[in-house]
Amino acid sequence: MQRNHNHTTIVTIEKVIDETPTVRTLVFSDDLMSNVLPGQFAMVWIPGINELPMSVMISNEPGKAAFTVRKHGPASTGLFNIKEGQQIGIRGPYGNSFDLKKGKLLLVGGGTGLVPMMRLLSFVKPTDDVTVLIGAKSKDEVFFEDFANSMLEKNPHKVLVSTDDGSYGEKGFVTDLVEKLVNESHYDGVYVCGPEIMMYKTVQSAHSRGMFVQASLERMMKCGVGICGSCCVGEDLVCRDGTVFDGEHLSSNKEFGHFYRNKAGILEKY
Amino acid sequence: MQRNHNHTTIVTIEKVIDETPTVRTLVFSDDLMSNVLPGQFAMVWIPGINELPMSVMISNEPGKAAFTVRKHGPASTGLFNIKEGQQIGIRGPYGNSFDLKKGKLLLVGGGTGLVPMMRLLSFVKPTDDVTVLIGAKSKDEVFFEDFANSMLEKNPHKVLVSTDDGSYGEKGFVTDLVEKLVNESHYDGVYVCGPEIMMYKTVQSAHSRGMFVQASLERMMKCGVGICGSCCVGEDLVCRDGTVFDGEHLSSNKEFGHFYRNKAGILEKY
Amino acid sequence: MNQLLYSKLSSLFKVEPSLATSIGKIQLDKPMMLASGILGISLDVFNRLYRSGAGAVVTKSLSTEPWEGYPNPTIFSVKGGGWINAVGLSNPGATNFAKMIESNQTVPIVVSLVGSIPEDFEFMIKQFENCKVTAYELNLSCPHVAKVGLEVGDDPELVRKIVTTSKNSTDVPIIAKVGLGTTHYLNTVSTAIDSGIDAITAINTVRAMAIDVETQRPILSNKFGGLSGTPIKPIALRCVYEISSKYDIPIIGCGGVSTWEDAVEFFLAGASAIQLGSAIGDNWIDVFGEINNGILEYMKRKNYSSIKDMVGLAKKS
Amino acid sequence: MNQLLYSKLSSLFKVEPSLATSIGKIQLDKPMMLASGILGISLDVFNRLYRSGAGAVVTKSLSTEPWEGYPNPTIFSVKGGGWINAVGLSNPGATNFAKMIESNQTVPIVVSLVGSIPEDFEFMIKQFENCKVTAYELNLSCPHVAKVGLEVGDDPELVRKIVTTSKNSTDVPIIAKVGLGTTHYLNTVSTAIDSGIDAITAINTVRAMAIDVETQRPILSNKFGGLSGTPIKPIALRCVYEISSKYDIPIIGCGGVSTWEDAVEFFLAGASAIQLGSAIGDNWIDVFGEINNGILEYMKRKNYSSIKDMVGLAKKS
Ligand SMILES: Cc1cc2nc3c(=O)[nH]c(=O)nc-3n(C[C@H](O)[C@H](O)[C@H](O)COP(=O)(O)OP(=O)(O)OC[C@H]3O[C@@H](n4cnc5c(N)ncnc54)[C@H](O)[C@@H]3O)c2cc1C
Ligand SMILES: Cc1cc2nc3c(=O)[nH]c(=O)nc-3n(C[C@H](O)[C@H](O)[C@H](O)COP(=O)(O)OP(=O)(O)OC[C@H]3O[C@@H](n4cnc5c(N)ncnc54)[C@H](O)[C@@H]3O)c2cc1C
Ligand SMILES: Cc1cc2nc3c(=O)[nH]c(=O)nc-3n(C[C@H](O)[C@H](O)[C@H](O)COP(=O)(O)O)c2cc1C
Ligand SMILES: Cc1cc2nc3c(=O)[nH]c(=O)nc-3n(C[C@H](O)[C@H](O)[C@H](O)COP(=O)(O)O)c2cc1C
Ligand code: FES
Ligand code: FES
Repeated sequence: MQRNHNHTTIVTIEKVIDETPTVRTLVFSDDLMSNVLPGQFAMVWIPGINELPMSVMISNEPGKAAFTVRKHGPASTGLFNIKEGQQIGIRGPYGNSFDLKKGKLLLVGGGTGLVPMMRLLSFVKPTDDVTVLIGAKSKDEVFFEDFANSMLEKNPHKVLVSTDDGSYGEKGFVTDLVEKLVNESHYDGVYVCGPEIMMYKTVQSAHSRGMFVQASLERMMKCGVGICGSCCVGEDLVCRDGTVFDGEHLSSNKEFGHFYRNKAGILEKY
Repeated sequence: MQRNHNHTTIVTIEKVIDETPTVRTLVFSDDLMSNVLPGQFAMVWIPGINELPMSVMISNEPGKAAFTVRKHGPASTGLFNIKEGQQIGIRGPYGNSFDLKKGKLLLVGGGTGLVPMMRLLSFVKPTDDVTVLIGAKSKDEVFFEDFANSMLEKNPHKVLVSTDDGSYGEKGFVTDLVEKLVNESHYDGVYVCGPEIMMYKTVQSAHSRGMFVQASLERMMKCGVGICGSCCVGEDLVCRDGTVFDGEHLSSNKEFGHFYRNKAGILEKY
Repeated sequence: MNQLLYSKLSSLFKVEPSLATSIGKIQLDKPMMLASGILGISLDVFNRLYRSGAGAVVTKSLSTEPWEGYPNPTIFSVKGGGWINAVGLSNPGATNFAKMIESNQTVPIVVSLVGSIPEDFEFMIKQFENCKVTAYELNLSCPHVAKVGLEVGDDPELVRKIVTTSKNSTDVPIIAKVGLGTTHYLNTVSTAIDSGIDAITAINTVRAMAIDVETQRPILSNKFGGLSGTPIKPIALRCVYEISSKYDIPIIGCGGVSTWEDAVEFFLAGASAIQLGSAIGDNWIDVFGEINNGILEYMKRKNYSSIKDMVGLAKKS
Repeated sequence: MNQLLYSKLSSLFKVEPSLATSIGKIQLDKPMMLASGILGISLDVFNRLYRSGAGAVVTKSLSTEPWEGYPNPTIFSVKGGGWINAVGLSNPGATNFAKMIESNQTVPIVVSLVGSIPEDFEFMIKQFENCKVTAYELNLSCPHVAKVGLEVGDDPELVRKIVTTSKNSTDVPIIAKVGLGTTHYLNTVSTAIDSGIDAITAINTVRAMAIDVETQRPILSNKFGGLSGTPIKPIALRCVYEISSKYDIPIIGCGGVSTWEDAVEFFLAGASAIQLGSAIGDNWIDVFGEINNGILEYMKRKNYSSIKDMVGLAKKS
């Protein structure tokens, strides 16, 4: 019988990789999750602690998938602290995925927003010319740089890093780098995932120049299936209509880039 | 989506055929029911009246099936009185089916017990030598004689009728005729459906001579799916293990031919 | 009029059936409503649901203050179908919410309220003075939050006071939403009717739970939650039938509706309108349009010109 | 003993897990029981079920006199899974039934009884004096027959008298079967415990109905019936968890069990044994063997030597 993706499945963490002092990748075996599309996410149950939406990270090994989690509040810290051999529950995959164009591509990721970008890289054609921008606060928060390079071995490509404090790569916000690049040349597709303000500026930069741009949004999620309403952005439900939205669509959404809803559902300013 | 055979489906009666003053055939369209195996039955809901187990009768037209009902108590009379254009509910098919042998075959039917026999006829090979025995109380209770003959056009065959009062065909009980026939020659398969005493004697006659014999049993039925228990005969549940049982199996069943259970589940003698 | 004659006449005049319905004084263009707690926190989403064919939307149950609700997991998908949720009535609070919907002129909004004492309801209704509210729905039946919901619905004296106070606070129709609690829900219905309620919504979720066999823990953070969706449909239908057989009160059926057949079953049992929630998790928002179309086809086939032609028909047999 | 050490030891000694369980004084070789009303009218069938892996069989609920039950349709298959039945407690009566099982020495038989007054139960228990009876189960929870079942279970004074009288009539353990009625089932549990009951079975079917949209009639001849099978599992599980959290009484879980995972969920919630019925309609009698095997595999994997190792584990978290 085929697995209903809404039913919680228990998986065992087989490997834990430290990416930075606050970011870890947890690898597990699951056919369904190993084949998700870039932009899709899972609801991840940390037994006794919480359940969180997590983008599904790729793994080099077939039949395996991973989550790359940044230690933040109690829930993500709970996941961060899961040891090899421990069990978590997963359901999904949920959400739509990126529409991958051909040609000159720009991928922009900040923090764990790089996760869907890494999976997107696994779909690019050898003929695509790919630029990956990695934004971080400082040097020790940079990760997936090598991973991105290794995935693009066969492509004409660049992997650029910018840090807010200049401790590694270019100094400044990654969105300044985006603005510079889209000003210099046309991209056939721009893809971004990271902090909302970073996505907002990237979308603006690309969309205002008529480029095809997509962002993978994050919102408070409870159900993941479009019934609880907690993930709404304007009239869109991120879990079901997204997570990926076109720049065209986003530029008419009054909440994107400006407001999010807290756990009580009250609109708050970013 | 495939229909779950347990879900009640509403069908409209398209044609009503008077077989005898007390027996009618009601024809309706239903793919699932048009393809059932001989021996299988449906639970038939007469809205506002009752629900009854009914063998599924064949129809000449593709995609159609029928019930042939004898007017008896209130429930069967309710079905008997259904007019063209009226609706009934059906679920099923339920039960197993006859194991049709090749060669010289003997089919014995009494009353509406002829229904599974008619469907069985639609499966015989042109090379089979088929004898059909029809038992009835008197001349005006005989039906399906022509139907049986027409179905066997291409076969070496005989259709014999016996009436208890001798008003048509041979005089006497059909089971006497069975005894005579199995005494005279070997049959590769003997199949019987009708009043229990008729089935009991037929099974005895054939089984005692080492012939392969099968009977399709009738018992009080409520669920049809093997949970209510009302159709049990010894350790067998007619709706689920049957309705068709081998003579071999039946000869070790202490209730077959002797006892049935009433609506309260009390064993009563035939 | 004779049924045969009627059907001949109506096929002559080709009466186009109307989906409009009335629940007592409440008039809706379409009979399918969004149930409380489902997608119900933003006016933009309400507008979208309305365009998709919902005749009205019920808001999340609002409290006097904002509530965060329970931590995740708050929703569990049951193997046999349906969901168990313990969202914990998270909501922005009546005051914030009223501001959010002030600008609404288009969507028929039913404001769901939850509270512990009559004054809570009085206060909340006041917050909506400047809003176009189609009706209030008093949630007397949430099965998994202490001090409100069922703990209120199971106390007849409190029900009486809450309904009376709410009725005195506004001219807008007031609906009581009941469910299976620890006392007989028909007593709650009866008390609510005696206290002047305008309509009944039946039912809310049914208290339930799920345990993971590998980690050996209840899955929901609150342990207990409310079962919704297909599993509760036969139970909800029986409640609607029981209420409509016993009382003369407009009823909104709720619980496990996901197809037009389900909706028609509820009409036949005595409901004048229907709420759904869980079905959205399976069929997404299109479910409203699909069910509306199915009902229309059915009405054409049966020669009904309006929803009320079929309300309660199953009680005649 | 430390869990790690234990699992090391047990893998050394290869402890073969045992399916035996005890429900208070009731000892069973296997924890899966046939629920009342299912296939339960003949000793031959009981023997067959026992051979198929049922640890015990519960008879149909017996009354003082034979009952024919309701006319068909008595069973309806729900689109979303499960069944609604209104068999109407058809049964041959206690006296006839006792004769039928007199010869039994092999199968652990639990005799289910239904009645309106304490004397009914006293009379019926007397009929079984010459039979080997493993336990009696008092059906205080049939949701669709007047004057018995839930109408009894919802009356605490009557429950007290019935349990007391029954306990005084025999030394055989007595189980009370509860369900969702019009009062709080936990009150029934509490009264039954106070009156000396030996164990609780939870739950019975949940009152429900189905209407056919074409013919516009309730389908069951009795209109209302009881919902069983997968739809009620999350409700039954919550009841078992609630009872085991509140009272120190052996529990038999019942409602919607169809896989070994379901069974284990009930053990973790606090049940010492499990009854099933509806699953037979889908998976036939093999379901007992399949579930037993699944439980054994699970016990091996988790290093449990007996069922009681896992009873109630979900309450620890
Ligand atoms: C589609 C999607 C994909 C995500 N992918 C990743 C990923 O790959 N790696 C990663 O580290 N993080 C990811 N996140 C973010 C993650 O779900 C958490 O929001 C984050 O880890 C902080 O959680 P916390 O509870 O520890 O923090 P808290 O301190 O408890 O909360 C901080 C903030 O996190 C947000 N948050 C908390 N709970 C949730 C929730 N259930 N849903 C959404 N936001 C929540 C809220 O804005 C909250 O105010 C993703 C979020 C979404 C929506
Ligand atoms: C597998 C099977 C196939 C059948 N096929 C046919 C058929 O093709 N044509 C036909 O006319 N009849 C058929 N019957 C018999 C039919 O179901 C009824 O038993 C019969 O019509 C008399 O019903 P009644 O209620 O009108 O009679 P009543 O006078 O009410 O009852 C007379 C007797 O009929 C039997 N009976 C009543 N209800 C049921 C029931 N629900 N299930 C089984 N027996 C019942 C009982 O022995 C009862 O004592 C079949 C029965 C079974 C079990
Ligand atoms: C996620 C979720 C949240 C809910 N929140 C509320 C609520 O706030 N107030 C309320 O009265 N009912 C609430 N309910 C119950 C629904 O309104 C509805 O009564 C129930 O889900 C049955 O309908 P359904 O089967 O169509 O979902 C909620 C249900 C779900 C699934
Ligand atoms: C056809 C049928 C008949 C039943 N008859 C009885 C009965 O006589 N006495 C009783 O206590 N419960 C009766 N029940 C309820 C079952 O014993 C059981 O409590 C219920 O079906 C839930 O379990 P399940 O989901 O495994 O079927 C009956 C259930 C069904 C489906
Ligand atoms: S997370 Fe519940 S609607 Fe999106
Ligand atoms: S008819 Fe119910 S078990 Fe056979």
